Formats: sequence, structure tokens, C-alpha cells
Amino acid sequence: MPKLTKKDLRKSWLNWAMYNLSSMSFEKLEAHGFAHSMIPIIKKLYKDDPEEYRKALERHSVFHNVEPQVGSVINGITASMEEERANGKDIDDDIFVSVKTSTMGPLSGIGDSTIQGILIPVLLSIAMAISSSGNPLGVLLYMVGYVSIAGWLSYFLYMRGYQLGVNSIDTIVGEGSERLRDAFNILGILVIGGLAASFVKLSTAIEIPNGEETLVLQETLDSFFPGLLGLISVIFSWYLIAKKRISATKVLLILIGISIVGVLLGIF
Amino acid sequence: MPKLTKKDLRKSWLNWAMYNLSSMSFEKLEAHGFAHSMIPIIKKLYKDDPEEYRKALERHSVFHNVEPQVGSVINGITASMEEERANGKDIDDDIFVSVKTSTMGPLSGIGDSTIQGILIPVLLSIAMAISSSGNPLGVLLYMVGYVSIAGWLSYFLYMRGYQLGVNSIDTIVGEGSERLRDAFNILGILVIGGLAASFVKLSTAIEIPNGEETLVLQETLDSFFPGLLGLISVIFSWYLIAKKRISATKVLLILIGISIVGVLLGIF
Amino acid sequence: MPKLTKKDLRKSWLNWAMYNLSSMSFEKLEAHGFAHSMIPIIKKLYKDDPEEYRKALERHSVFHNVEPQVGSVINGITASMEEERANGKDIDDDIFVSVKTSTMGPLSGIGDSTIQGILIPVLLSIAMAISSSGNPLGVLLYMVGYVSIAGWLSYFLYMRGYQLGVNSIDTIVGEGSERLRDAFNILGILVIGGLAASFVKLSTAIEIPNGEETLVLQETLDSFFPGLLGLISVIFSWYLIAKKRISATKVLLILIGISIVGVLLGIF
Amino acid sequence: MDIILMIQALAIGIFCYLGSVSSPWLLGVTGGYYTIGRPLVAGLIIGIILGDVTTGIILGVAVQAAFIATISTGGTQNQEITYAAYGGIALGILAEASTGVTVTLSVGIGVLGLFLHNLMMVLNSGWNRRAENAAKKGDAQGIARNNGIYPQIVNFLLRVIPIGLAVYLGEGFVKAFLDFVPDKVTHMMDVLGGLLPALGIALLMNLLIREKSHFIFFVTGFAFIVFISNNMIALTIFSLLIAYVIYLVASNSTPSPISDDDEVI
Amino acid sequence: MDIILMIQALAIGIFCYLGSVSSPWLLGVTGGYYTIGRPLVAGLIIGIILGDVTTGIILGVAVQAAFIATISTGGTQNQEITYAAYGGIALGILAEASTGVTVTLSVGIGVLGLFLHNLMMVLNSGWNRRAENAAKKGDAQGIARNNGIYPQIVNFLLRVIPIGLAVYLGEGFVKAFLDFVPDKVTHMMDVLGGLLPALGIALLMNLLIREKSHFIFFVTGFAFIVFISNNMIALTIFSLLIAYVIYLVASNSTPSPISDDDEVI
Amino acid sequence: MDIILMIQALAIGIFCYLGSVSSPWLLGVTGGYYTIGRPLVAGLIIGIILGDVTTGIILGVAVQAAFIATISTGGTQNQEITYAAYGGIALGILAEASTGVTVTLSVGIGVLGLFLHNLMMVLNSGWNRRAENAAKKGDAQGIARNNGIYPQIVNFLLRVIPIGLAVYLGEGFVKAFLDFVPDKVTHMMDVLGGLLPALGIALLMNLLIREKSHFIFFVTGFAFIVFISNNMIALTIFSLLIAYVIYLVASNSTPSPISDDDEVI
Ligand SMILES: OC[C@H]1O[C@H](O)[C@@H](O)[C@@H](O)[C@@H]1O
Ligand SMILES: OC[C@H]1O[C@H](O)[C@@H](O)[C@@H](O)[C@@H]1O
Ligand SMILES: OC[C@H]1O[C@H](O)[C@@H](O)[C@@H](O)[C@@H]1O
Repeated sequence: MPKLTKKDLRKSWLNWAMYNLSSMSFEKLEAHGFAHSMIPIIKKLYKDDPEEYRKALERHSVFHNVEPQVGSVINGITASMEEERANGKDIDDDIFVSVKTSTMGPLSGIGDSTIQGILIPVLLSIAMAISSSGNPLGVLLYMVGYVSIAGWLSYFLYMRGYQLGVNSIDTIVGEGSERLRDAFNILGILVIGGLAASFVKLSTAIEIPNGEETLVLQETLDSFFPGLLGLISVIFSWYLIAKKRISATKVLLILIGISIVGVLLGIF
Repeated sequence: MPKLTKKDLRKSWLNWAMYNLSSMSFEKLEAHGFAHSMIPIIKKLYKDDPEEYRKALERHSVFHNVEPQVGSVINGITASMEEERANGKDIDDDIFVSVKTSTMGPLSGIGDSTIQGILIPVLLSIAMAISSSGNPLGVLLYMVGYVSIAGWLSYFLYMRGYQLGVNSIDTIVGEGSERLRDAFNILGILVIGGLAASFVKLSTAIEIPNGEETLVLQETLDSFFPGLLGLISVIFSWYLIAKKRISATKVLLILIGISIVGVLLGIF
Repeated sequence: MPKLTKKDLRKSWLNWAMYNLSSMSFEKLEAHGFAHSMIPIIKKLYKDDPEEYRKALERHSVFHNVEPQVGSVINGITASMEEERANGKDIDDDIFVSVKTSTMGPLSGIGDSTIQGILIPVLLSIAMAISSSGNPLGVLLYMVGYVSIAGWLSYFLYMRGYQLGVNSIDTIVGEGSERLRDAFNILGILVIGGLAASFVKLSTAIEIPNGEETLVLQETLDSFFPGLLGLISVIFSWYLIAKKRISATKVLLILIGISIVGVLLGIF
Repeated sequence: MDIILMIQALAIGIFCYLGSVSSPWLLGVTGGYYTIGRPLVAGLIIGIILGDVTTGIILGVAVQAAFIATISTGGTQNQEITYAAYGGIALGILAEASTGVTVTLSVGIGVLGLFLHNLMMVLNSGWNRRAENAAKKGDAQGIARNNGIYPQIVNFLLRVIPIGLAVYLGEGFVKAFLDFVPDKVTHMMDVLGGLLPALGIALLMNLLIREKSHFIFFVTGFAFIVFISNNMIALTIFSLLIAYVIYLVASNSTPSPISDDDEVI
Repeated sequence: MDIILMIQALAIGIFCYLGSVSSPWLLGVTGGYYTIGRPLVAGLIIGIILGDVTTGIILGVAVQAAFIATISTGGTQNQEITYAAYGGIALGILAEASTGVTVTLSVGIGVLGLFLHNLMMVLNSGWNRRAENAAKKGDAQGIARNNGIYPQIVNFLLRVIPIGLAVYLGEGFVKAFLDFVPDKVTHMMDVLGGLLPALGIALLMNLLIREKSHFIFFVTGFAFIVFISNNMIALTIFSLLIAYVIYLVASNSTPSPISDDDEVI
Repeated sequence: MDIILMIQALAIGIFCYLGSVSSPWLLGVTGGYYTIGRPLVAGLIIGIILGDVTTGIILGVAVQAAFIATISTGGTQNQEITYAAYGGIALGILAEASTGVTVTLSVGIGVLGLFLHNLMMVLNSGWNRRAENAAKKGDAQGIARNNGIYPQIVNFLLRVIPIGLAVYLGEGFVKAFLDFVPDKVTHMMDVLGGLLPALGIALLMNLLIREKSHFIFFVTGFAFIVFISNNMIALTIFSLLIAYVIYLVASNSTPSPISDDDEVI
């Protein structure tokens, strides 16, 4: 009865953590990164059965793509399923495929938005506040903070996935988790609203003569809605992308154009 | 088959928007304003049938009263119903009456509180902040802002009412809309709480000798609850009106009395 | 038909309010305080029946413990039940016991946390803000404020309990009241979070040399999370008590230890 | 000199008419009552007419604050805001009165104005009868005239004459009065100016607060401005959030009429 | 001089007794433990007795801060707040100690006081037995005396004697001690004063926090004070709003015991 | 001199490689792309390499602000942040450019970098085919090499060469360019630096906002920072509270599929 040791699992996790995107291409993305991660598992489980060994390698070389740090839970689940299969349980290729395809989407959604949309920007903005005048402490804090949080998360999820096996699928894609993802979604929207306020900066240079005094328009705006122009810029960009389906690069060009024209006209 | 054109509808809306309260009396309020608004519709639909023409004019000359800007949706609905009737559908006077009476109440409730209780005070307070030292920009902002929002709303609701016809009644008085109105209600209460804090100003002039120093009571109050006396004044006024059923004019007199007596006693 | 007068009830309440804990011991706590409170009731109801009189005194001398001010409702309920019993209704000792035991727990829970956890600290913190530089006004405010609120509450609940009798049990322990208690619980947690922020004060004295300048660590902490060390201290104490089951006295010693060692090492 | 003031007084009276609740000419209440009729806007207009825009606006802001929450429902008003605004601010500028005095003037004129407004509504019953008859006869033109035109003559006169006269003649009275008035009284007027919005807000509360628990929202709104951010836009945004959450809560519960289940089964 | 201090010490001891948790005379805990017994109030009273109200209140505020969240449940306390308050503040004034030192004195006396309080509770068992017997005999007077009067003699002595002596004799000790004490130690006491409330708050948390998610509320309350408005009233108002919304959420769900539906059907 | 700059340029190129999204050596994206690859961290590293840590960090903060919300999903990126960071900041330090200019440089280099990144992904298809064959043959070593090692050679060259050259040769160009550039253009660059985060945030919004009502949350987050507390931690805590309440609301409604009741019965 082949059994996976802690060491096998660690090796498999490390292979995933390092090599998940190392041969990324448009058509296969993390396919071979996933296979790479399965090598220690397959070596242990099928070392005496070259055909199964070969088939297992092939089985895990298909298209795969998920947020890598959160997605390690799939590798853990797959490892536990391979172990069961090697021990006689009837798990055919279809099941492996469906486990991966059903979890990739939700995990990428929550992973990308939570990690790239909340965790990283929030950590960065703390670090930037500390380091704004050149102090390295903030930067070091970010480095240590992010690596330990994300590294631990990735490891923890792999091991958790292995422990729970296929049963954890429901926790990931079930109704309960959907509610949780919706809540995280709202958390994300609130936080990026704040990011917009913190980082998008636009102010007008328009001054309106008013009798002897001049009215500085930006001051007037600030008196009832600071950051209003920034908010408009963000919503305008979102409108171009989400409603007009304009590509990010084109929006970049539009923003450049606005900066140039706005300054030329004396608006900004 | 008589059909209403965009032009007829525009004329009807304009008649309503202008003349809704122009002959307001205690017993009929917007009755003839409503009839006035129906003239272009009736002229087009019943131009070949003097008796129907006459009856239609009479039908719409009964008591009517609704917040005029939000209420334009009823005119739109009525126009569409008249069109259907002129085209042979069996719609008798009762239905016109019940459509109006069932929608007047809810629409006035939401309309009065949202427009007079939220929209106008909030716009005004922004404008006042900008104009507080005499700058006309705030005033102009209010004028342009309010007229465009309320003008658009009134026009939009008329046309929407015409499009949806009788079916829109449910959207106005149904359970879903009740929840919406409850939410608007809460929005309104929150906003007027803020209005109270912004505009009701009362401070005490009492100073308590304390050893060599004197204690300025207002400063002490401000240290733990700024605006407390204003809050008490508002709740007191509300109590007189809502619980003691005292008329607004009497409350006005009471407030005048308080100002006089309070100053004489050195309290304010 | 013996009937309780307002005077009897007032006496009974006063006895409770004064003597609830006056002979408190570990094993009986408010047992005799409860009996003390029942004396005026029993005297009136059973004055012609010495045996019933004796049994009643004994019946109310059993273990009892509840937050005294909120708990007065139980005395009121019991008084009304004794009255019914004296008037012939069949209420045996078991019912008295079960009324007390089923209400003591919930009432103590809500009473202790609301009064000692919210009401008193909030009133105190207002008073302290006013009196922080030695002005007696804040102290007087607290004294008058607390005594009138808590005194009224205790009296009101006693009388309410008497009016509603056994029927009020459901209001106290039923599902609806559980939701209410849950809400108060959350209120309490929010408020003590604020208390922690207001009163737990810990700041580090560490300074990190950074080129020619020195970095004052506390300033850096304050720039992104003021009060962070205080928050950590509280959560640490909570962890010791709630998770490690360490007694309050030992936690006190640990805090003393931390103060000493921290200062010696130059951390605080 | 007289002539100029007369024209100015007339112009102010006309604007007071245009801003009245039943004047149709500026898209009804939209551009009239709710725009031209607001003290803030009146301040600008009167300032332009009398040649002192800055003072006009400053007094407009002060009077607007006192009348921030006037409300007109079912044809009744708590104060006639347009009379108050045009009469009070104009006299305030002319008599060089302080903001406190101007607000008090406005309140007084508003009370008198309410009588005139109600008088107009009573007189309108006559035009109404004529409009009814026109309807019965199928005379659309008659409706239009008796609804839209004739009643406006009354409304016009009831506004232009008293306000015009008040502005034309009032300056002297007010100034003389102000010379006599002791400081205490001025202070009373200031206090009153700060208290007045309480009335309008109380009427709004009466309209909106339907159960005790609603008070939590009122006090929260108050506390937001006082403790957190003195900005009505900020409050409006947070209020939207709270109202939305409450809406979600209500939506999740009501669609399931569980209490009726028994019947169903 | 001696005599005056003796009377002062006695008076302080008596108030320490009146503010104790089991003293009945000021409407039980209402006017006693929760009013007279609070360090803030003790500060005022001791200040009056010793003739320095301002210092008394300032030290009272400091000690109160350290004991802001003491809690007594089921007869057990985490610190004996009344001993702590009366002993600590009185010695603090007499020895002209800093707030940090006064707080530390209070903590120490509070720990000793807890032993005395527990001793009283043990001794009360004796009175309890007598009250039980009275009940069995139908002797109402006996209950009243053995519950309300006799135990108070013990309580009185256990408070007035030690606190009186401490105040009377302690001044010299404390002053001498303070002369020796290096700055570092004073600083430690200040640090401890800031840390102490953590204990009481942790006990309150232990009482209130029942599930992990409750931490969100705790941290929100903390963040409100630290980031938004350093005002407990403001926090209380917003907490009421949040608690009310949570209550609405819970109300909408639970009234429908859907999980039981199966049985019903 | 030349030699030193060459070594510095090389080192910067190597870090640009180590921070790339597909570089495995620092625990994949965890220590690489999301740590070493961030402009803030790049600023520190470049500062150390070029001997001016303070300037490096200051420019790192500026570029990080412009790229605060870059996002990589499904292999696509809106800008190649690592090229942008290492190329832009290094040239910024060397040419003593202002933060506005440095940000603009970064944006330009990021656009070019995106082409190179996409080129690498195209070339990786070749290695993928080899890895597939290895899998078919049961050759685990072949998979490991063709996934983990060989593609990195391409990635290394596509980063080290262009960034190394840019740093080595670019200083002069940039300086010369800056001498010519009028103030207006510098100002444009500053404006652009402030506008840029809007793009990334818009992409995040596109990912997260699924219905109109979600806008309430976005605007609330914005308003929180602008009106209430300019602190992202504070916002995160309050957002957690709000998200938790919404979660409670959702939990209470959905578990009870009441609309299906009819079927059940
Ligand atoms: O209440 C509805 C409606 O009634 C009358 O028509 C007027 O007072 C309007 O201002 C109000 O909107
Ligand atoms: O816990 C309920 C109750 O228990 C004991 O009686 C005392 O500690 C009281 O202070 C407390 O309120
Ligand atoms: O979207 C999921 C995932 O897709 C690709 O693998 C990369 O863009 C990752 O950065 C991303 O997390």
C-alpha cells in the first residue's frame, strides 16, 4: 500500500510554489507547472508500475490555470486523490479533470481579487506611508509581511487540500462559499474605492476671476468633495473598459491624451 | 386608429410641468392642472368625437394631488390609457379614478420626503458651503443642478409612465416598491439627522464659577457632545408636533418665546 | 382576599435594592437578600396563616444570584405569584424555583455586560473627559446620572415584573429576547473595543538609528495604526484568559512582569 | 432716486411672484418654487437688483439656513418661504441689517405671507368653478385659461403689491427700528435664527419617523455630522449604504410569507 | 495634627465601607459600589476630606482609567476596586505621588483588598446559617438582622480598620519609599498604569465574545476610537446602529423555523 | 567607471528577471513577482545597487503609486510592472529625474516590456511541446527541465539584456532629453502619474463590480478615505464589518429555498 509521506507532500508543494508559471504560454499556462508539482507524488505512488506512472504524468499535463498561491489547494486535493487511486479506489481521469475545472474559476476569482486587489495594495499602502520619505522600514515590512502571509497561505492550503481530499470541493464551490466569495467581493470593492481615493490624484488649475479676488476652483471642489476629479477619472476609465469594451492599452493612451490636452488647455 | 405622437406627449408633459398647481385651491388642488395636461392628448384622440372629447375633459377635472415632479408618471400612464381606450379597449372612468387615487399617496410620500427632505436640502447645503462668503458659484450650481435633475426626472417619469401604461402601477405601489420606499425613508431620516446637526444651532451662555476660573458650560458640553442643545431643540419640537399634536405655527411661537426668555434669563 | 398594596411592593423593592448582597457568601450569595425582599409581601399575604408564613420564608431562602439591578424583575414576578397563590391559585414551590433558575442566568448575562460593560464605562469616560483637569462637574454628572438611571431601572423592572407576573418570563428568556440579548452583546463588544482604544495605553521607546537621523518607532506605528500596542496587549490578555485559562490574578502578575522587563530592556 | 428704488422694488416683487409655488412660468415648481423661490437664490437675485451681490448672497445663506427644511405637502406649508425670502433679504440689504435681524424679518414676513397665500387658495375656488363649467361644456380653451392664466393675475397682485410696497417703504421703518433695538433683542434674533430650522426638521421627522427604532437613524445622522465629518455629501453616501443594507435585509425576509404557510398546507 | 489625620483616615475608611459591594446603605450597589465605590467618585470624596479637591479628582481619573473595566460576576471580582480606590488615592494625595505611582499603589492595595473581601464572604457563611434557621422558624426579623445588619459589622471592620490604618500610617512609608525609588521604577509604574485596563477589558471580552466573528466588532470599536472619533458617545451611537441592523437581520431569519418544516409536513 | 555602471546595470537586469512573473527562484510569484517585482521593493534594491537608497525608495514609492492596482489574470497583464519598475526607477536615479518623469519613464518601459513578456509566452509554446512529449514518454526529468529550467533561459535573456542595456546606455539619452523638455511637459508627466492608477483600479472594478448596486460600496470606500480617515487599515477594518453584515444577510436568506416549497409539498 503506497503512502505519501510529509516529505513527498512538501516537495510537491514546493515544486508547485516555484514552477507554477515558469513555462507559461498563452495556450497551456500552468499545465506543466501542475505536472511538475505532481512528480514527487507520482514517483512515490507508481514507482513499481511504469504504465500508470506514465499515464499519471500525462494526466496532469493538461491545461491548468489558477491563482497560484490560493490554487495550491487543488494540488493538495489531487495528491490525496492520486493516493486513493493508487490504493485501489476507482478514480478515473474524468474526475481529476472535473475537480480541476470546477475549482479553477472560483479560486482564481477570489484569489486574484483578494490578493492582488486587497492584500497587496493594502500592505503596499501601509509600507508606502512609512517609506514615503525614503525610510527602508516600510519596504522591509512589506517584504517580510507579504512573503510570510502568502507563503504560509499557499502551504496551508496545499496541506488542507490533501487532508480533506475531494470533500473539500464543496467547501470551495458550494453555496456557502459563494456567499463568502460575495462578501469578499464587497470587501474588495470597498477597499479599491479607498485605493482610488488614496492614489488617483487629479486637480484642476482653473482659476475664475471674481471681482478683485480670484476663485481657485480646486479649493471650491475640495470644500464639498475632495478628490472629486479623481473619482470621475476612475469611473470614466471603468466606463471605457466595462461598458465601451476598450482595451487597457487604449485607455492608457486616452489617459496620456487627457494629461497632455488638459495641461495644454490649462485645465490641469 | 388615433395614435399619440412624441409631440403630443411632450406638450402634455409641459402643460403638466407648468400648470400643475397654477389654480390650486384647498378643495381641488391639482384637479384642473391635470385636465390642462390632458388637453393635447384628448384633442388628438377624440378630435372626431365631440361627446367623448367632452367626457374626457370632464373625467380629468376631478380632485388630484401629488408631488408634481414625481407625479408626472401618473399623467404618462393616463395618456397611455386614454390612447388604449380611444383604440377600443374597454376602460371606464372608474379605472382612471382608481389608478390616480392608488398612486397619489405613495408617490407624494416618497416624492415630498425625497425631494424636499433630501435632494433639495443636500444640494442647498453644498451650495451654501461654497457661497458662504458671498461667492455666487454655489448658488449657480444649485440652480443648474436642481433644475436639470428635477426637470429630467419629471420628463423621464412621464415618458416611462406612458411606455409602461397601467402595468407600471404595480411597480409604484407593489410590495417591492414598498421596501424601496422604506429604504428611502431611512435614507431620509439619516440625512435630516445630519441637517439638524448642520443647521440647528443653540449654545448656552451659562458660565459656572469654579474657584478662580470660570467654567464655560458650552465648552464642557462640546467636549463630549457638540450640538447637544440643538439636538434637544429638534427632538423637543418633534415631540410637540408629533406627540402633543401642536400646530407648526404654535411651535414657531414657542421657539420665539424660548429665544426671548432664554436670552432674558441669560441661558442663551 | 389578601391584596398587595403599592406600599408593600415599594417596601419589598427597597429591601431588595438595599440588602441584595449584604450577606453574600460563596455558597448562598443573594439567598437571604431575596428572602429579605419577600418579607413585606409574606407578612401581608400570610399574616393569618403562620404555617404558610413560615413556609414562604423558607421557600425564598434558597440560593439566588442575579445582577441585582436588572434582577429586581424576578422579585416583582415572585411577588405577583405569591399573591396569586395566597388567593388560591395552585402554585407550588417547584414553580417558584424554576422561575428563578431559568431567569437568573440570562438576566445576569445581559445585566452584567450591559451595566458594568457598557453603561458604567461609557458614563465614566464622559465624566472623566470633563473632569480630567480636576473639575468636579464630571464626577457629579456621573453620580447623578448613574444613580437615577440604575435606580429608576431597578424600580421600573420590579413593578413591571409584578404587573406582568409569570407571563413576563417568556419576554425574558424567549427567542425574541435572545435576539435582543445577542444585539446587546454586539453593542457591548463594539463599546469595549472602544474602551480598549481609549484606556489601554502602551507605547514603545525604541529608536532605530537610520543614517544621521533616528527613527522613533512609536511615531512610525502611529502613522499607520495608532494604539496598535494597546490592541496587542488586550488581545494577548484575552488570549491568556480565554484560551489558556489563566486566572485574572496571574494575568495581573504577567502584566506587572511585562512592565518591569519591558522598561529594563528599554522597549517601553 | 425714488424712481430707481421703485423699479427695484417692483423687480423684487416680480421675482417673488415667479418663485411662488403656483407660478407656472419657470417650468412650474421645478424652476420656480424650488429654485427661484429658495432664499439662497433670492439672495443672489436681490443682490443683483440692488447692486450688492456679496451681501445678498450672505444674507441669502443665512435665511436659507433658517428655512432649510420648510416643506409643502398637500397644499399646506409651514411658512411662506418665498415672501419670507424676497421681503426679508431685500429689507435686510436696504437697512444694512445683520444676518440675525434679516432672518427675524424673514420669519415675520413669512408668517404674513402665509395668510396671503392661503387667501389666494381661497380665491382660486372661483376660477376652479369656471374651469369645471368649461370642462362640462367641452371647452378646452376655457380650462386652460381658468387654470393657467386668470388665477395668476390674483397671485401676481398678491405678491408684487405687498412685497413691492414693503421694499419701497420698509427701509426707513426698519432702520428706525434698528436704531432703537437694544443688543439683547439682536441677540434674541440670532438665537431664534439658530433655533428656527428645528421646526422644519421636526415637520420632516413627523413625516418620516414611523416607529421608535427610526430614532436610531436620526441620531446616527446627527452624530455623523457632529463627530465624524461635517459634510452632507459624505453623510448622504453613508446613508445610501445603510439604506441599501436595510433594503437587502427587508428583501431577504419578506419574499417568504412563511407565516401563511399554515394556511397553504 | 495627628488628630485631624486620624479623623480624615477614619472618614476615608467609612466611605470605603459605604462603597463596598455588600454595603446596603446607599440603595445597595446602585449608590454604593457602582457610585461611591468608583475611583472617580472616590477621588472627589477623598479630595474633599483631605482638602485638595483638584488633586483628588485628577488622581481619581487616573486610577479610574486603570480600573475602567473591572467586573464583578457571580460574587467574584478581578480586583477589589473600592479598597484600591480609597487606599490608593488617599495615600497618593498624602505622599504627593505622581499618577503612575498612585495607580500602582491602588493595584497593590486592590490585591490585598481582594483577600479581605473574600474573607468576609467566608465569614458570611456563619450569618447565613443563622438566617436559614430564622427562616425555618418563621422568624422574619431574624432573617432581616442576619442578612442586613450583623454581616455589615464584619464588613465595616474589615474596611475601616485596614484602610484607616493604611492612610494614617502609610504616608511616611510611601514618601520614604518614593525618595529611594529610581526613575526607572516610576516609569515602570506608568507603563503598568497604561497596561492595567487590558486585564479588565480582557475579562469583559471573555464574557461577551462567543465566536470568532465577534472579533470584527471588537476591532471595529477599537478602530472607531483610534481612527475616526475619539468619543465614546459617538461610538455608542454607531454601535447602536450596527447592533440594530444585526438585530433586524436575525429577526428576519429566525422567526421562520424552516428547518422544522419537514416535521410539520 | 564604465565597468562599475556595467555591473550595476547587470545586477538591475538580474533583479528584473528574478521579479518577473514566471521566475521560479524566490518561491515563484510569492517572493518574486509580488515582492521583488513591486516598484516599491525595486526602489530599495536599485537604491542599494546604485548607492542612493533614499532616492531609490522615494522614486519606488512614486512609481508604486502609479502601479498600485496592476493586475495579472489569466496570464494577461495591463502593464509589465517589473520592466517598468527596474527600467524606470534605475534611469530615474541615474538621470536625476523628478518623480513625475520617472513615472512616465516607467510607463513607457512598461509598455515595451509587455511586448517582450508576450513574446516570451509565445516562445514558451515550444518548450511546452517538449514537455508534453516528455510526459507521453513517462520522462519526469524531461517535464521538470522543460517546465522549470529551459524557458527561464529565454526569460533571463529577455530581461537582463534590454534592461541592462537601457540602464547602461539610457542615462545620457534621458538627461539630454530632460534638458530640452519644457516645464509644461514635466507638468503633463506629473498629471499622468496621478491619473495612471485610475486604469488599474478600473480593471479591478471591472473584475469585482457585478451589479449596479455595487457602486454604493465603491463610493463608500472612496468617501471613507476622503472624508473620514485617510488610512487604508481603518478602511479595511470597516469594510470587513460591512462585508460581514452583508454575509449575515445573505446567509439568513438563501439557506431556506422557500420558493421551492411548493415542489416539496
Ligand atoms: O404633498 C403633495 C403635494 O401637495 C401639494 O400639491 C403641494 O403642497 C406640493 O408641494 C406637494 O408636493
Ligand atoms: O453575576 C451576577 C451578580 O453576581 C453577584 O451577585 C455579584 O458579583 C454581582 O455584582 C453580579 O452582578
Ligand atoms: O487569473 C489566475 C492566474 O492567471 C495566470 O496564471 C496569471 O495571470 C496569474 O497571475 C493569475 O493569478
